[in-house]
Amino acid sequence: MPVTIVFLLAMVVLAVASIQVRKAEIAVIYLGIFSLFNAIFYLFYSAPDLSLAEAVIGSALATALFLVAIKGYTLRRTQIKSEYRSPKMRLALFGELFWGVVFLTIGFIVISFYFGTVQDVGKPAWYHYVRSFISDTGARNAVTAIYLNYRVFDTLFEALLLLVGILATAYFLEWPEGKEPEEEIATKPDSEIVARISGLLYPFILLYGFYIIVNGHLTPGGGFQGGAILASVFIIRYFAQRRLGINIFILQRLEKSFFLGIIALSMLLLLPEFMNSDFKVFHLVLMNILIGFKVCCGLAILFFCFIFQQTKVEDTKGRSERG
Amino acid sequence: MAELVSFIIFFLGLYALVVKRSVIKSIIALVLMETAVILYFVSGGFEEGKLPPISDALPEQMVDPLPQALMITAIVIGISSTAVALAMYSQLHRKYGTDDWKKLMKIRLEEDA
Amino acid sequence: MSELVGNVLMGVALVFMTCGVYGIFRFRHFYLRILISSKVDTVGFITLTAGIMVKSGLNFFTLKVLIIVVFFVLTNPLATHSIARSAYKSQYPLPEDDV
Amino acid sequence: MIFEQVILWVLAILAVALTLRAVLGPTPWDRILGFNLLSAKIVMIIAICAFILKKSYLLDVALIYSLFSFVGTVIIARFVEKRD
Repeated sequence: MPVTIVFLLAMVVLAVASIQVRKAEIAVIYLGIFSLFNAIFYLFYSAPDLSLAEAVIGSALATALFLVAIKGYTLRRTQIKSEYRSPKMRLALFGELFWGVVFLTIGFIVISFYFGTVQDVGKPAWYHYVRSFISDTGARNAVTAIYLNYRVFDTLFEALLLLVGILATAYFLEWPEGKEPEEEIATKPDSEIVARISGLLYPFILLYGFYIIVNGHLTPGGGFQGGAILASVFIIRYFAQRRLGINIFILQRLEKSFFLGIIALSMLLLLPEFMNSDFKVFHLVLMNILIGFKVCCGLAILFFCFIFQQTKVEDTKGRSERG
Repeated sequence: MAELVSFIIFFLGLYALVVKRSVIKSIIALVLMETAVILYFVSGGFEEGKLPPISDALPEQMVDPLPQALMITAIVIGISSTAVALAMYSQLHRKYGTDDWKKLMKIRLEEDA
Repeated sequence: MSELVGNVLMGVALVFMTCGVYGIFRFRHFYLRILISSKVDTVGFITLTAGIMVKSGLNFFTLKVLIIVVFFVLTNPLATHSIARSAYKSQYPLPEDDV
Repeated sequence: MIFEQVILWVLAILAVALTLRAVLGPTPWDRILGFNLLSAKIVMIIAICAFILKKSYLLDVALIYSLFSFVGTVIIARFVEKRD
């Protein structure tokens, strides 16, 4: 539809703004709005699965990770302003302008090459997938059919990469060995109204996450999006509750065992006599549930790693100011 | 139109990656570039008037589901790589107390010498 | 008939929301802007979805729209409240008498 | 269907106006306000789009948008807050 031009223009404006603004917090807010526009654009381009994933990731989780990581580190505004007036900074601004012109030129050359040589090669894969995905896999959503049946190894490596990313994050943030982290995370509860109403909302959000996971092969959504919704319950809990009864080590073990389950279950695709038409749909639902739980554990671990790091930084700051 | 915009956003990200001296701006630039690539793939699989690939549409009316399935993978990998980058940034800032690539390089060189 | 009623409701909702956006730009102070957002926008949303519900008749679609409206009416004032609370806790000054 | 198309255009233009508020807004809280109102507009755009295409599964997307705009607003508001 022609409305998408408006969204594209807003996206370009927000990208420029988030690069050029000085304060990092504000750049992150711009990035959140950018990803909202991005997701609505995907929806208009007939990709509701992608739209769900981008909305879940971009506007809430990535924004939260950025904000927790830069909290307490942002420079004071006055300091930056006085830095901008010095002649050294003027030279730096001139350098920025120069590199901007260079990159505009390179981009223009690449675009002219692209639009000069693009050719239509047809869509044989599209024809095959769209014709036969219902009879081959039993799914009603072609995207789920592809990432859980035709190209399941992609999904396996994606899950592995998420696991490795989470392990690397926990490693870099120096998770304390042997201590019980649930004692360390002390939350500062939000206002009473938010706490009460989000307490009312938990069961519905959980129910909705399970609905998205289990219906992943029929409607847009699936394991990843539903798992992110379940992880958002943890995030809301952090803001609402006084005490978090969460043990991160148990979550990590659960994530690894869910990953093993995904590998074992996807190996069943190698046994064709086992996969009759009833079992295919059951297999899809089971895979979606496992992926959902794995992603839920993983994203919750990511969020709490950063939260733990931030509380540690605030503790050391307070100690150095006091002492 | 969408392809053009994805090129523009990609080169904006590349520009910020090269020019900007703040570490957090570099991570934001990485996110922008990744978004631009996803945008390009999605707009490449779409034609005007096509419907989402869900079975209540006719097969001839559906868009190409393959780029979408691949790009969901890309979004998941994007969030994990962003998280790793942010964790590294956090430790870097805690250790050296600055947000500037040039100052960081200077401090590291003095440490080595 | 239901077509006409739905169209009228949608048009009224558009007027509400345009007023809300105008107010976001017209008022000079943050707390007045946030008042606009918490009231006019919720009313606009309810009116627009009422128009959609009237136009589509009684079916599954209407039920889903109703769920969205209930969820939105629960959460939008809450989000606005948390923004205003955050501003107030950070010593954002309260407005003077002139508006 | 022309009337719905007009509503879609008007909502898109309102969304761009709110983006302007978010970009211009002098304080971080103005920007968060822009984010919140913008996500409400986008939920409406999805509802209208689902009505035009007569696809009820697009309303799932709208519900997730309203949920995650709420979560995102609460998160940003909490972390932008400067308490002493």
